[in-house]
Amino acid sequence: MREISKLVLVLSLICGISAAALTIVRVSLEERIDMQNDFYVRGPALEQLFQKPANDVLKNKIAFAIDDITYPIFYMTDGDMITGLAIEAPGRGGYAGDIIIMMGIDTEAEKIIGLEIIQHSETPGVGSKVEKVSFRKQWCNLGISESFELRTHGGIIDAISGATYSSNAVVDGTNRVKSIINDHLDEIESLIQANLD
Amino acid sequence: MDLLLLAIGAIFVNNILLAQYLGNCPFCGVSKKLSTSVGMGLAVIFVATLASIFTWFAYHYILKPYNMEFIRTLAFILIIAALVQFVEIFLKKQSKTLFNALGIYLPLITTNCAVMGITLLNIKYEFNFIEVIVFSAASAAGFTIAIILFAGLRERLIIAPVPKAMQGTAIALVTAGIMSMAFLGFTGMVK
Amino acid sequence: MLMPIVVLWGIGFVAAVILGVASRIFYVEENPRIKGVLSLLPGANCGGCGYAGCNSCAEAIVNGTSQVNACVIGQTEVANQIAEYLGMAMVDSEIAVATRDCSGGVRAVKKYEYSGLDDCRAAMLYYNGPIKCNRGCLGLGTCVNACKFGAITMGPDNLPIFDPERCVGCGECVRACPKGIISIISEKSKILHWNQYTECLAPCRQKCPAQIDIPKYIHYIKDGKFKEALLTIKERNPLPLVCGRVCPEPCALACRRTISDDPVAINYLKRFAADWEMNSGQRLHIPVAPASGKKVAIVGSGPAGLSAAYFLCRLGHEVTIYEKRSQLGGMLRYGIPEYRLPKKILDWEIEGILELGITARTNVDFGSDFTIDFLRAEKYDAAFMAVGAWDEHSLNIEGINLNGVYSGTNFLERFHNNESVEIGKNVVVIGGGNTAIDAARSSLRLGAESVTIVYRRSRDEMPANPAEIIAAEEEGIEFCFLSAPTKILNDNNVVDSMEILKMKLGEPDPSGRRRPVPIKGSEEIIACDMVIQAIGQFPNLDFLGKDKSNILQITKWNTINAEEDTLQTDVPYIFTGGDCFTGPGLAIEAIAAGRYAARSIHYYVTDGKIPPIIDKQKSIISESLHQSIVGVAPKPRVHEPIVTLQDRLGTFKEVEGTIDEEDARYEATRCLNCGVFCYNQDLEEQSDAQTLN
Amino acid sequence: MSYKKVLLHGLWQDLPPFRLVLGLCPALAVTASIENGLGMGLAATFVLIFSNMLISMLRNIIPDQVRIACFIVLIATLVVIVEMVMKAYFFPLSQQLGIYIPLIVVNCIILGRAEAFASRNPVLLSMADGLSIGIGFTLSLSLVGSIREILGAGTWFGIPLFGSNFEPFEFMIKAPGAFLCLGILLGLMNAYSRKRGESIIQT
Repeated sequence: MREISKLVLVLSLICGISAAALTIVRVSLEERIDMQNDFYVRGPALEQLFQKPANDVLKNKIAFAIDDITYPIFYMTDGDMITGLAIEAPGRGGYAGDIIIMMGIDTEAEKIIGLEIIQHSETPGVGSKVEKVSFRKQWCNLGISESFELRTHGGIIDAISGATYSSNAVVDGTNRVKSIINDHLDEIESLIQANLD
Repeated sequence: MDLLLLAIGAIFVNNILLAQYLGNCPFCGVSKKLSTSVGMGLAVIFVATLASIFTWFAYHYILKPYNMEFIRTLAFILIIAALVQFVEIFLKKQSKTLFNALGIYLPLITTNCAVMGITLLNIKYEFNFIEVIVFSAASAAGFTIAIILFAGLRERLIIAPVPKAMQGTAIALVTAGIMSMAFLGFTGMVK
Repeated sequence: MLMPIVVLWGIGFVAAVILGVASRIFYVEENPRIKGVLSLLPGANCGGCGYAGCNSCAEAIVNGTSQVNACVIGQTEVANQIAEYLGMAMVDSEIAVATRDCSGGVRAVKKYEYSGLDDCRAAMLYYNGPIKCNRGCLGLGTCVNACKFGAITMGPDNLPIFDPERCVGCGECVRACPKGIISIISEKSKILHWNQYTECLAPCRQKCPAQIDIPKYIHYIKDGKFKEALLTIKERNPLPLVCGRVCPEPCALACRRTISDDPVAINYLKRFAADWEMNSGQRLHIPVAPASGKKVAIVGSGPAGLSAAYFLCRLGHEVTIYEKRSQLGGMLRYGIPEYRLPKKILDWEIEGILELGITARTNVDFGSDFTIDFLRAEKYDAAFMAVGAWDEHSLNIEGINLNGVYSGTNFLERFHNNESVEIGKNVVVIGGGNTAIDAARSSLRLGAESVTIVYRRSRDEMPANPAEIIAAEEEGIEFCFLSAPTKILNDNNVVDSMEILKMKLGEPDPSGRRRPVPIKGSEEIIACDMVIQAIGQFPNLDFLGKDKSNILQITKWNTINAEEDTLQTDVPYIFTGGDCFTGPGLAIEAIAAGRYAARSIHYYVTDGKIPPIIDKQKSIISESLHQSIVGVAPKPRVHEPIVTLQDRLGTFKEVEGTIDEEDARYEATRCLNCGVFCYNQDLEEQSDAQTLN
Repeated sequence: MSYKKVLLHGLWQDLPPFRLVLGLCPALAVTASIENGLGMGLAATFVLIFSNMLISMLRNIIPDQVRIACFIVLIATLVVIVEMVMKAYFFPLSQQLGIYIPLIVVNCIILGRAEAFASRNPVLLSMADGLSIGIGFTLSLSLVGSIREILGAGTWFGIPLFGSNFEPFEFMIKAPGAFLCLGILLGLMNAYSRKRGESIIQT
């Protein structure tokens, strides 16, 4: 019995101390990790969408939560006016998990500026073709009120041949962004205003 | 149908040994004899599936809700280590036959990156429970198929007139390379 | 913030509790040695060793199926620790070295007309296994390639040669060889090994009681490798100088050359090798295993005692010999006359055995000076009783107690002790064994005018060595065959003459010799003034009666009772062997018994139980008995130098000499290098060619 | 056991993953470029040094039955720290190394050294051993990474070496290339050792 209690004590103590050490490291690095994540994962996409250095845009960030999903939203302003938004959303139904997309929207022209893929785990060479410009540019300059569907479902988007799942996931992500813009634009704008003040 | 594709993808296209490079230490060590490699392969299927189920629950019901994803590595390895050791102790007492067939390979599995890798991939791909079972069993089956094929090759390889310096692990690695090339042929079979 | 700590602590706690409890509930008894080795192994369970994890690897190491250096992580450091651990637990800690136990000659390779992949295993697969001989080297050298240490080379005769310096005993060659003729053997396992029916054994090797690898040492002599030859002999026989002189060569009877020629002069060769060492002035190094910490007492220092002491010492045990007489050697010293075995030579041989680290205490009589209780008090782990057979059977005839009537052993022993022996003019020796001949020849040398040997059967039935009989005849000893003494007549209590009764040979008795049947009324009187009776010996076990603590049982043949398979007596820690167990026998049989006892004692003191020998070879393997030998031309046998008759008489100078190197190497070429099925016919052509040159 | 010997043994005599055939997974998986190889090697070195240190410090406290579990927890803790530090300061590298960073936990080298060396040697010596094996591992990984990157992509540290006409053998950065490259390197190393007459055990 003594033996077992020593065994239990040592193992659980080591676990506890390890966890404590990890928590401390985690707390002290958390902010930096998030920053790095924004910079390297979203930065390039934001640069593409807004044609501005990533560091200028990254700080303009709000988080909008709806239906248990948190959507990170970046914005561009001209004085007090909001000129553009970049909304990140998960596209469900990919072949290997979610495809995270980011859609840029010109709020004045109510048009889509561009679509970027932030993160995916699709099969290289097949599903990964969603990253290709030829696929993504199909969204450019579409109005935000339009509905996005694959051509096979009667829409206007050409799917990548052999990668219907991946294409569908991207479409799903863009539809989420569209519905947020259509239904909650006011709330988002007020959040941004609050952030600006 | 989706699950079948998932399984085929995990076994052939993304073979855990030859395409993902996981579990290579036992791949080289245990593949010297066909019989040992069969035992090892079956043990990996068993433990990988079991470990995936446990870690999936731990992740989705404890770690994720409390926002503790950062300790998942620690939690997973602890769960795998304890699980494997428990199964070993249990089998040793309860069934000598089963222990001799599978149990003696269990200690190898604690430090087998294939098992740990499968549990991590489960999380990465955000599978649901059924998918986790199918994926982990299929990945481990991929490991088993690869190691059995490889052991067969190696048994014949001893007879081959290999240059002295290349004998042993060196020629085994080259052979594994050629095998992995063959597996490249499956790419694109499942999208 | 606290949550992660609590959760991980919780997982750790639960895991530890489950494991702790499980290890209690599902506890399985395990070999502590496996556990010990496991604790030394790195425990990474990487599988690099080819075993399924450290546990399996530890098991393999303890069971001897894997080497101590199996672990790829641990390397030398861990290997040393394991070796040390196992060494203390007294498992073989010597380095085992690969050897080839069958050559198969050039014959085996000729069986295959094969031009495929240059690999033994491929050749075997192609022909669905070996063609006739299930052993024999194919000579394609797969073992050479298999060796990672460069310890194997292909010799000129297409047989692998092993370099013990480089061999680490990894066993790769054993696994590579499809014919199973390579084995990994340590010095210890060589000593502990006994012939098995499943092995490829030349007939001589089957016949030799000590199981010396005769073809191997002859082969070495042929190549001029006398050191290796002698070491091969000493793996089985610690007394080659003695045996080279006194052994009646049972092996030569089995020599396959006898089918159409004289047998190989095996004993001359053995004597040559042994004398080579003595004359070189330097003793060969005999490997001795690390000390085991076990003590063994040997009672009696005859061939059985010396042999057991030698082998036990080589197995790493601490050995003490207790001897009743003033000098070691037993019957070898006191029973064999100087002219056959010079004492100087015996001394040199015994000295070499003692130098291995054996203590000898002389002039201590078991029973009166020390007892079984004493051995126990001295903390001996085992004892070996090899007291020999020193008592002479006595004829139950009139006048046997007269002055001038001696027993053979007593007679021989007396003048070795420099006791005065008044030798008669006309000496009669009764008996047909070696003792009788020794007594007769000794008497002649001491100045007897005539010596007569009285034997109740004919010359063919005489159990003495044929060579001895011939020598006795040459020296002028008279033989009176088919005669049994009936009474010894006296004149004033001094032997005067002896009455004998003539015999004829009847039906064979159980020993196969024909029974002598007296012829009525054929009494004769022969004149004599001294009678030596040497009609057979038996062990003198009176000392057992003196020892109050004795619990040893005695058989109805007046020998010590013991298990035949283990030589273990009724007292588990006491073993016996040699003449006191079997009754009088040959020196080489006693030497064999010494090693057999050493094996049993070794297992008894280390493991506590003695494993039986599986498929132990007891009789000649029937396949090895050939009717004819094809292609072998007769080839004259060498003769050893013999001292001329004039020089022999009156002195105890050694009669037989040792052959010289040239003769030895020639005689070695007469060996057919036999296996069970095969023998080397081709050797003939080669040696003929050599002779022509 | 001298410091010099301990410090040097990981560089040739026990060079992982060639002499010590351990840690093959990272050696194969992350060596598509030298940058990744170097990063992985350094991460493993860091973990090795400190895991050896911690285990050597705690070697007398840890009970035998839970030895492996305790070692793994300690190693895993270090690995997670490395993972977080990498994310915070070398984000692109951490993205490329992906799940192979957490898999350092099950890298046999680390547990192997912990067991074979740290659990029976004093702290400083154990750290020296970790450093030696770690540097050896880093060098090996960098070498394999260099070869595969140069041949497979025509670049080194991302710098193009051969101009635009060079058609890289893409095969080298895929899985088969990794196996082949490692096998041939091991063969060359064996050949060299044999030539020098070193007594080596080719596994």
